Amino acid sequence: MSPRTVWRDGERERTVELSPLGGDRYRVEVDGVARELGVERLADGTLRLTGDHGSVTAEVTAAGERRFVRLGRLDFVLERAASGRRRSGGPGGGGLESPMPGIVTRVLVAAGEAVKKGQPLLAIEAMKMEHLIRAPHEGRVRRIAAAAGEMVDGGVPLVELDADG
Amino acid sequence: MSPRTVWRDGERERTVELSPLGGDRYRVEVDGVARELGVERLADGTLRLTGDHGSVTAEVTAAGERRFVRLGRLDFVLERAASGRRRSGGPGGGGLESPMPGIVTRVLVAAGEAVKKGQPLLAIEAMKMEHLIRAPHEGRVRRIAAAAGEMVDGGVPLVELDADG
Amino acid sequence: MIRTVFKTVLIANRGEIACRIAATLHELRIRSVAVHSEADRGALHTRVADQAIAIGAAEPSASYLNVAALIAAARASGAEAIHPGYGFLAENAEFADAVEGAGLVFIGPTSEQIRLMGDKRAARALAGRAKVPVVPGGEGDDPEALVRAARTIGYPVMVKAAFGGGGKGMRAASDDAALREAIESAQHIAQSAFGDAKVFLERRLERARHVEVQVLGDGQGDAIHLFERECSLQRRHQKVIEESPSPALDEPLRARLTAAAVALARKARYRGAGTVEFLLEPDGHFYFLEMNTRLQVEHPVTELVTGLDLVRLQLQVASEGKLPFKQAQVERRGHAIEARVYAEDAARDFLPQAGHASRVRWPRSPFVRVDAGIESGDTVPVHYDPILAKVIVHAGDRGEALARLAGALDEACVHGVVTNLPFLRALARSPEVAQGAFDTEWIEREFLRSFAALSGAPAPELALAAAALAESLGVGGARNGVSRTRRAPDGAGPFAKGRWRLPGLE
Amino acid sequence: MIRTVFKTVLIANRGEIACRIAATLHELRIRSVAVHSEADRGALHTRVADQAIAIGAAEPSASYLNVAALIAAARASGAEAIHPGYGFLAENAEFADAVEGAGLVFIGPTSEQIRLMGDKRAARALAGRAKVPVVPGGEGDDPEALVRAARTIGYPVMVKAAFGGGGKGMRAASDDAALREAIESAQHIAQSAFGDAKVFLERRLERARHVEVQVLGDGQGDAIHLFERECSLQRRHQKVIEESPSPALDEPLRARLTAAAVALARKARYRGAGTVEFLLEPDGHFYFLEMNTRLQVEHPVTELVTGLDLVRLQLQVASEGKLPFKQAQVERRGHAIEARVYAEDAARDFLPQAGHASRVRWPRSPFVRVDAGIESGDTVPVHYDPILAKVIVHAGDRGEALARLAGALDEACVHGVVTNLPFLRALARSPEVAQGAFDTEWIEREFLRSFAALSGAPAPELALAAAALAESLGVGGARNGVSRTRRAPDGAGPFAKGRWRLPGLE
Repeated sequence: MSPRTVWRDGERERTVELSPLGGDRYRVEVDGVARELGVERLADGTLRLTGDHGSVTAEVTAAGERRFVRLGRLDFVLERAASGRRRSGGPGGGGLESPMPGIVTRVLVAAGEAVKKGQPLLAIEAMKMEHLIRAPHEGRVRRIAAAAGEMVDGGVPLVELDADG
Repeated sequence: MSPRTVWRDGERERTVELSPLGGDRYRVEVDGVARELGVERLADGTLRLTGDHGSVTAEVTAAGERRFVRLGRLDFVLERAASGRRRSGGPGGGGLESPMPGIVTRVLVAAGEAVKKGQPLLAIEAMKMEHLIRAPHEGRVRRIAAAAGEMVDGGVPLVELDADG
Repeated sequence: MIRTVFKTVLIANRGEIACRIAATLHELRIRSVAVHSEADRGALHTRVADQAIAIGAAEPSASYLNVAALIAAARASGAEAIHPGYGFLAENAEFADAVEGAGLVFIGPTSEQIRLMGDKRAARALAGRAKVPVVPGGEGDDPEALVRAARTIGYPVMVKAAFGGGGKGMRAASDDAALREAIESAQHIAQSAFGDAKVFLERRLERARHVEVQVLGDGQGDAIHLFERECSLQRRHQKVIEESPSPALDEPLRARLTAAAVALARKARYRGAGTVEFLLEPDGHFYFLEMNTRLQVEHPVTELVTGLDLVRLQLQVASEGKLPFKQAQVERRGHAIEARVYAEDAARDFLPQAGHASRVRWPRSPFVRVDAGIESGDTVPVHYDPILAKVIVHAGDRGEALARLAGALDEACVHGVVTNLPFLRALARSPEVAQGAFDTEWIEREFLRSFAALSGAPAPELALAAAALAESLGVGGARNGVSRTRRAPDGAGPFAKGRWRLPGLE
Repeated sequence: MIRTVFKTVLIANRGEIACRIAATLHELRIRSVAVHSEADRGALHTRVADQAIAIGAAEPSASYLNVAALIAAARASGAEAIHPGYGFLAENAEFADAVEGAGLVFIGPTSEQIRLMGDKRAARALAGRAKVPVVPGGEGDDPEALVRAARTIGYPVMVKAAFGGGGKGMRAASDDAALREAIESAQHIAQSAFGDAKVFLERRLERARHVEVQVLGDGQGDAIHLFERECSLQRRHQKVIEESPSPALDEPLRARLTAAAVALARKARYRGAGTVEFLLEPDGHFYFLEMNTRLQVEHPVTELVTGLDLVRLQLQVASEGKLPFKQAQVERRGHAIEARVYAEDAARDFLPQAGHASRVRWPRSPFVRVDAGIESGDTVPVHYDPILAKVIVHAGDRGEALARLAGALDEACVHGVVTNLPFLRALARSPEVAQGAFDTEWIEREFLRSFAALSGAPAPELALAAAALAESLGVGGARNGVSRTRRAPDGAGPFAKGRWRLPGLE
């Protein structure tokens, strides 16, 4: 358990360090910049954060690694990251995980097959929209981890691809 | 733990006996009359009860001994009773419990004082309305269990009254 | 889009009205500042506002009636104006003075106007000068003078506190002896409740309706009306269901009634939104009752029929000092009805209720509006007015509106705190309400009896079954009190299929 | 109060539209029967109905498109009529036939009318006979005949599937070669999506708006209109925000457009509620696009400006076979706007989202209506249309309505499933939307870029702080991942007060 947590905010990686100051006071350091905040828990799991000039309610809801954060009337979605490690399925990864929960409708390649960069590997459908998973680079399919008709969650590995053609 | 439960429904006392029949089927006997019901738990704690000709959703919320029951669009409030025992504060009791949560505003008698039937003993206020607790019979105040300014829950004993004048 | 001079407004209230005011402020991009007592820490009105400030202990006198704390909160938050809502300090002239004295804007009339209308005898006198009929009555500090006046105007009469309101301290009397007793009692109550023992007399009107007119004045002598509200469905002088238009007015009578209200508002050079209350006799005669110098609880019915946002209009008048449109531009459409959801047990003499409202669901249907002060999980404290929410509907005509109201009330669900919803549902479906055949005493004179019969009926077996099953399955927060492994007796016991009432299952 | 012949109506749909239909049924005291797939067991639409019947597996083909199961459910529940909602089987002539064949009433037009309007070429021909202008175009099964037609009407052209809809299989082409390719592709998609490869051509209109007219026909040749809806704010032919009235029409143009729609509905002897869609060029020319023979997603804006309940009107026409009022009795008031809340991640190419919506709060303000299909704790399944709710506002004028919409969208909160709420909020506050200066391609051509810049901005530090604090305190369902006992470093580390953005705190 480390007091330092790492978060993904869109393309960014951001860090938070919390230090309780006693009572309901916390020193909170975000990306190296610190503030003191009062933190009050309201009955329904809402937090009231108090700064120098007022307070704002914050509602945080976890869904897997995702955190839905509402500050007053502003909404943000963050992702909890293990310190330093990036998830392979994010924009920085190879795109071979399911980008959304859905149903695999078509498997377009077979294990062992050589594929070109951009070649469709697999189709996943959710809410009447089809999304193609394409090869991020030239390579050879090592493994197909899903079958047509299968329902998958978001972020699940679907295809493993070796870099060598 | 008995499969037989006793409930207060207004002035009435009613009994329910449950017998699981396996799967989601139950035999339910209310006041000696039995039916078979299918019982399905929905995600939010709602029950779907299925009879011979359809199903209805039931939402039950406990608040102390009270049960708020919503059947489709009909609402009922029942009270869980220990088998056979009646609460003293109910319509059958002496009325010397707080009838509602509120603030004791005035204590009008002292311990040891003789009181007439109907005499105001204590005033309790909630939501800008004052309610007088009156002596249900002639008698002598044994004990006053609340002080002016005190906040009390509903059903809390406030005054003990001996029957002999 | 209106441009007010206000960037931040403090709402000196709680519950549904504070939430409702915050909604308009947010829409106008004005920062809203909520205040709260210790008992309201985390309450809905503090969550919907842009900022929340603690102002004192749970007792109203320490918080929502605490003028110094409210002014301090306004200063700390940088608010330029204070909206008082209704109740609490909304009609307190000293508060209005204190607000203006602190250099802030009081969103409401001038303190002089509050003071004038707070003195019911002065208000009656003003109405007389505006040629608005008042109930025949009498004044005087000497009880015997009042008795003589009663003989002149004719018994029965009502004794009312000069600085009272809401029916408090009001007494009826049918002869001299009863009147003398009533005066003494009313003076006593008036002294303790309003700090002034003065009382006055009015002839008691039989089977009268309560019809009020929403007015809006610019504070410089111009005023317009936003039509009437019918508020005769009352229990102990507390309104339960209100509507607009009134089923008791035809167009000529509506024209005379609204003209009288506007005449009074003009005579008072009234500023902002106010309500002129009248008693209407079955024969069509109407009499000025009093003027409320605040936003009314029942303002939404006026909003729905006119399409206007009254809080927005209050802000506009407070900000610009003029009316944003002319009388001819105010049109009404259809029929609106409001039902007040109170935390009170209608089956047990309307005892007020409090506690944890663990499951709350308000209706959400076309043409249904709900102004609510609580959501699931909120607490209803014992210290304040028991109003939880208002269910308001709009429809093409009165019959449709009543059907819509009944449907919406069915959809509403509050678990954890007993409410008057069963009472409201019964009212919305009662034939007398459908016919519009009621006066201010009809609920107590007739309806309560039929409601008692209804609420005393046993719950259907299925409700008992649900309660027991929920406990057995451990849902809804009840302990598991039933063994789940016990086998069913083989054909044993009485089994008379068909003897249960099974709503929805047969 | 209308008296329909129906005592029980089955709703052959799910989500927000099933809930909305149930509300009107309940108000009219008609029993509502919901149907649900395995994935929708316990869904909101099953909870608000009087009865819920399981009809099959999660895949639409096994449940909501399963005609036999729907008819069986209607029979089992004793329903006399079926309301199809929108989507699924709402515009399926075979379903309408099957319903009527089973002796039930299909709440909608006749199957012949559905069939006629489903064939876009036949609908164009009918419009021509009704003297309603159609987009210049060409037909024919031979690609080369279409190429010749394209040269006559002039490039660019659109290739559309004859039995298509919703933009599926639609292709634009600017020259002969591109057109041949587009025809082949469109035929292929049309064959697989609609079971018929037929396509046709239309001249591509530049910067056109989508304006549609709500009509209501009695099935015997009479029809009226309920004014227009402006639906140009689209992304990939999917409407996002709709409003009424259209900011692009003046009264003479409105009169011509609505008259054209009524002429078409009369020519078709149309029965029930329908929508005649037009493309409107910047110069004011309009062309018939297609007629939708169902209740539209965006019907609430018409309801708010006219004060009429369209589902109720559908039931009345289906029940009585005549129109309940005349054209002159339909009046509009103010301005209404709807925003569709979809489960899609606007910041990530609008990828559809699904999952557990653990915290849902819809706005509840005066003049704000929400038609919602989910509440807190509900699941958004992957199998169906991603629409979660519609936020609809009504106001005196368009500027007020937009401010109200923006405010209402701010109040909406969905946690657990990513929605397009940030996209809708940005749209509602965009200057082009305020000016009404947009066409059907404006969002994709211009707005998406500015939205990307907005959504790519870093979250304020306070949001990160809240996420970390919630985890540390164990609220919101996150694990406690932070030690709570560690001491603060004494003055160590960078501490640059004021460098945080603190919405609400400074």
